[in-house]
Amino acid sequence: MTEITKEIVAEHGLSEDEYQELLRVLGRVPNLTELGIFSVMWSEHCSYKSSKKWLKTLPTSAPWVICGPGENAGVIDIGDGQAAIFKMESHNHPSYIEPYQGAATGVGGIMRDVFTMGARPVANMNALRFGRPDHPKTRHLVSGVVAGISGYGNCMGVPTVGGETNFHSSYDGNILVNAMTVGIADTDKIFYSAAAGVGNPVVYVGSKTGRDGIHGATMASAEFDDDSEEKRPTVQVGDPFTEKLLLEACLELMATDAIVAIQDMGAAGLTSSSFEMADKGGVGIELNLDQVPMREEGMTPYEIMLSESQERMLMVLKPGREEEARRIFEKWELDFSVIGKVTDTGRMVLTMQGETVADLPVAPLADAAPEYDRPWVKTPIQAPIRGEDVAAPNDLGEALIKLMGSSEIASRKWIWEQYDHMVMGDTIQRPGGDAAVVRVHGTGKALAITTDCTPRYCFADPVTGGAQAVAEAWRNITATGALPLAITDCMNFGNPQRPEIMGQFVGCIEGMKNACLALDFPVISGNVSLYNETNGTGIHPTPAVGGVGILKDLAHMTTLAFKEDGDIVLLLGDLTGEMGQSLYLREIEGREEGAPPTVDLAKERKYGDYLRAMIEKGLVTAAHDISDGGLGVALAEMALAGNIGAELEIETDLPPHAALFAETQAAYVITAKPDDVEMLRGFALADDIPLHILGTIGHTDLKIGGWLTISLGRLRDVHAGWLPELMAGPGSEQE
Amino acid sequence: MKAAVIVFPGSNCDRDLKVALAQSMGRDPDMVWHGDSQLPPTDLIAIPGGFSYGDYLRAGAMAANSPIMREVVKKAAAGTPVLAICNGFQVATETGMLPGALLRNAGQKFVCRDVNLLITSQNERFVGGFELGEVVRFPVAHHDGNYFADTDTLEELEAEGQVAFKYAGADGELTAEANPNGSLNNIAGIYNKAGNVLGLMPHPERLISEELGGTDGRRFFDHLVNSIV
Amino acid sequence: MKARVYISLKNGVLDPQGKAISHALQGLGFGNVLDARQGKTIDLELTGADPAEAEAEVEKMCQQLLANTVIENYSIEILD
Amino acid sequence: MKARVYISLKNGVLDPQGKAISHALQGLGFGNVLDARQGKTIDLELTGADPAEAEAEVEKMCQQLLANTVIENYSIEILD
Ligand SMILES: Nc1ncnc2c1ncn2[C@@H]1O[C@H](COP(=O)(O)OP(=O)(O)O)[C@@H](O)[C@H]1O
Ligand SMILES: [Mg+2]
Repeated sequence: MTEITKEIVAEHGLSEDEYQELLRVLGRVPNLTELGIFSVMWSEHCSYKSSKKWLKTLPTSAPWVICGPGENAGVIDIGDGQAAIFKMESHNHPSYIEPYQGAATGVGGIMRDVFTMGARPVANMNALRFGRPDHPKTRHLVSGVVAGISGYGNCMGVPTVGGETNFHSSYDGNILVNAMTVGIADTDKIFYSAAAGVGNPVVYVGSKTGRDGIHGATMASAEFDDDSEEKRPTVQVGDPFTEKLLLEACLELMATDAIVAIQDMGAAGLTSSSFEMADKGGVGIELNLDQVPMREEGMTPYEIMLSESQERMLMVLKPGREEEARRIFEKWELDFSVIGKVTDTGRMVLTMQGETVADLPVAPLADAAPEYDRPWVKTPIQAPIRGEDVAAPNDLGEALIKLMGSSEIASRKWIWEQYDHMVMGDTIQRPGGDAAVVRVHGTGKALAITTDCTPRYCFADPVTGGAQAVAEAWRNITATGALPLAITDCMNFGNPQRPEIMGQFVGCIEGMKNACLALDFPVISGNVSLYNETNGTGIHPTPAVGGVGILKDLAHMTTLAFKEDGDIVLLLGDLTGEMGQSLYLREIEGREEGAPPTVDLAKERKYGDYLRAMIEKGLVTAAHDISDGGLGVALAEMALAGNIGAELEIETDLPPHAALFAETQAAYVITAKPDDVEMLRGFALADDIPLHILGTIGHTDLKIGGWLTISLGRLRDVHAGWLPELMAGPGSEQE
Repeated sequence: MKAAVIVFPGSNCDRDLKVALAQSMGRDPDMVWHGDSQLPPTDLIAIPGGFSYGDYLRAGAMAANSPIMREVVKKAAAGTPVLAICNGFQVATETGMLPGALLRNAGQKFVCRDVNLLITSQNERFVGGFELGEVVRFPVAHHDGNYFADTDTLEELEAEGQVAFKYAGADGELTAEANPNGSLNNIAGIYNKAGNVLGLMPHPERLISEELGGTDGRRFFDHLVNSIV
Repeated sequence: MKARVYISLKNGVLDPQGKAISHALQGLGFGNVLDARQGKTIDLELTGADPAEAEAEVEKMCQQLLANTVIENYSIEILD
Repeated sequence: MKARVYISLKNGVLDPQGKAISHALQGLGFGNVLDARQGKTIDLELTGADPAEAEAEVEKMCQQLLANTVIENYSIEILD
């Protein structure tokens, strides 16, 4: 028996206080397996010990929310007896170590979260943050991550329909890979994780358990292992084929009524899945570890409980339904094993080879999980930068060209062409627009899906940045004509034990909360990833937001592409000329400074609701919100998407570069048929909504009177060229 | 008319193909499990896209050895029309129903996008709905679509009119840029000698309505169904 | 008993992976690389103790599944 | 000069391809297959005539590009 020393406790990431608490709960010294289980349960990842206090402040309910945070994924009602189930999750660290497998298993993990709840995944998204483009590792990481997402998602046959990609030096040593999955289920066929029914069988299905990803504990356990083979891999390898089988088998079993509860084995594998199921159900669980299907010989209880092997699920079945379930899993050539039963003891009892190897109280262990109120300081706010404070460029046209070919704005086609974004036959808006639109199979309605966050805003002003992330997601959904319903989030931050970082977290949450409330856009699921630091430098705070909305009728949908010669271009909203944190400032002036643009949530709501109503009336032929790069970039993107130019005139008191490139919030560019403009203006006037005519669509140049004239060809070259050129350099080869 | 869609573990365009066929046929095709050794009576066998057996070892290799494929090969030899799309095409070459092989894309990457295809031979049953020399648009989505055959086979394919589709520019020009995967002679799809088996990498079932962005696929299936009935 | 199967592309079959690898190596400054070809190995763990029998079995496996003889060559090595 | 690099997954790393191959072989009636692991080979054609130098160069190539040392092992053979 291994003696539990201070070093072993420390290697398990438990603080002195936490270990004392453990002793109190348990009433004795734990054995190594028990210590491993505690360390996992009380890790930041599983216990949310630094973030819980603040996460609780986010709004999570609305009449259409069926299940908020706390389950594997959140659930909303989308009408007609159907629900959308979705969540976003990070796989940052593994993706940095091994980009292909790290990203692939991230995708696999998030899909399991969604189909565990009874949904068929219908769309994947990915929010990626890489270091500066010329960092020596960037190409390798981009190519590996994209190939990994592609490799897993494509094989699963779930379309990857969108995402976002940023490059910034703050991610040089710590990239972010956030994956989101959206699924659809019937509202009366949603599955939860609370175990119930004393005596019911606990069943393991999927892949066998190997020594995959036994994390920080690796060293500790290696020391106590007699056959010290080679150093164990801490990276898991994904097997998308097995996951595809697992998906089909689970959905087949879910069509019966044999399942009482189900939970995927994600991070912390069998430990967290079994504890969560027992804790939620207020029951005990007894597991016989000899029955766990194993890939390798001589695995210890410690290894079995902490393994992060992928493509596995744990279920509680109704009594007597084992054989029926077994037949389904065997048909799909998957392992199936009854490994235990539900008990009324409130304890988790693990046995192996006739011996009790762990015996832990479930509720006390869960209840005693640490929760910290970490000290935090408010992020100092910088002064706004107005147009007048910024020198005018020599040439407005060249400035726009530079922005269109910059790392933040350039087309991501190189990425999404590697993703099968059409499989399942319901992708109505492919990547490249504001939000992806995916039809609900067999109906005339659709989901609009987007991910958004502008980390440089969050870094400059977390409260504004947090609100902006939510507002932009809401706008992107609105721009398609859809009604935004709810969000998931992935809170990526640095070390929470540093008060400045904790202050960023607290600020972002506050901003998000304000926006969610103002926009009726609750948080229904999410994930927190802390300690994203290298050498003491944290990443930009990155609260990635994944939004979902509903289009009740596909007949009323818009895209951002300019449609037809003669359509009128209008600006919905006001140009504020706020230049702080703009890409213009960064790309043209080389400055990352100032306060980010103001987020006026009342205006967001009002202007967005107006736009949606106008789209529904059929008065809008194209719509695109203003974000990175401002009005100029928005216009250029619409022209490129439609392959038609425009002749425009912008009347403003602002300096031209501020009018064109300030990243004004709560604003859209829309187009309409000439005959409909009066109606649009009438509705706008009645609601006191600013709507300005900018000009007319036509020809092959983007022409802004007195300011610039650029051919679409030139715009397309820089916009389309940047990423392929970057990736053509060395280091980007794929396996 | 009756059609059968073969389903392997890892198939993932089976539903899409079913929807496309049903739209044109007015009834659902039969979905046939790879482990079955019998095909229901059918006028058309369709092998869908996806990643049968994860595309492990070689794309299509394991599926080619499944019990149902023995039956499919027999039926094809007896003249039943077979439509093999994407992974289905890979399976068909692995069984020997179609000559050549599909290698890793020249660009190494999975590629998903619309491509233009030149109709390069007249096969009334499969492409009678299009003109010879017409350019149609279907999407591709594959990692291993780089068509290879030895020189003799290639010459024979061309000479016998067995090349069904070639990747082309919008104006029908056969350029390297139009070729998404490095296929020899820009080949996107081929027939067997008898002309009753068509294998192609692009996915006609993905463009079957205006909502989805195009209807060339719809035209393809409508004609196929009409010509078989 | 252990057997190893080597599978390589036939001469004359374009090897995109090999090409990418040599290109990448040259890009990394390995100017001495003239060409690269990628192949695969499959290591099999077999029951039985007769090497000749094992080889015959593995030969059958190659023909039926492991290699695609349209494009690939294979060779078999019985390891112990 | 020719060199061959063998790349295989480290022990304990899941090998989905190998798993599927052994499964498929068993399904085809090769009951004697206990396990399969898939690896790859890279055959390099190099300039220069010094085997020791070549090996040192290939070693660098493996570290920098050819092998993913997080999950893979490699070995080098100089063929002539
Ligand atoms: N990693 C990615 N995967 C797939 N699509 C992406 C990715 N990154 C960006 N995109 C797509 O590129 C387009 C532009 O992205 P972005 O500039 O973030 O849009 P917006 O400013 O409207 O939020 C969107 O359609 C988005 O879905
Ligand atoms: Mg947008």
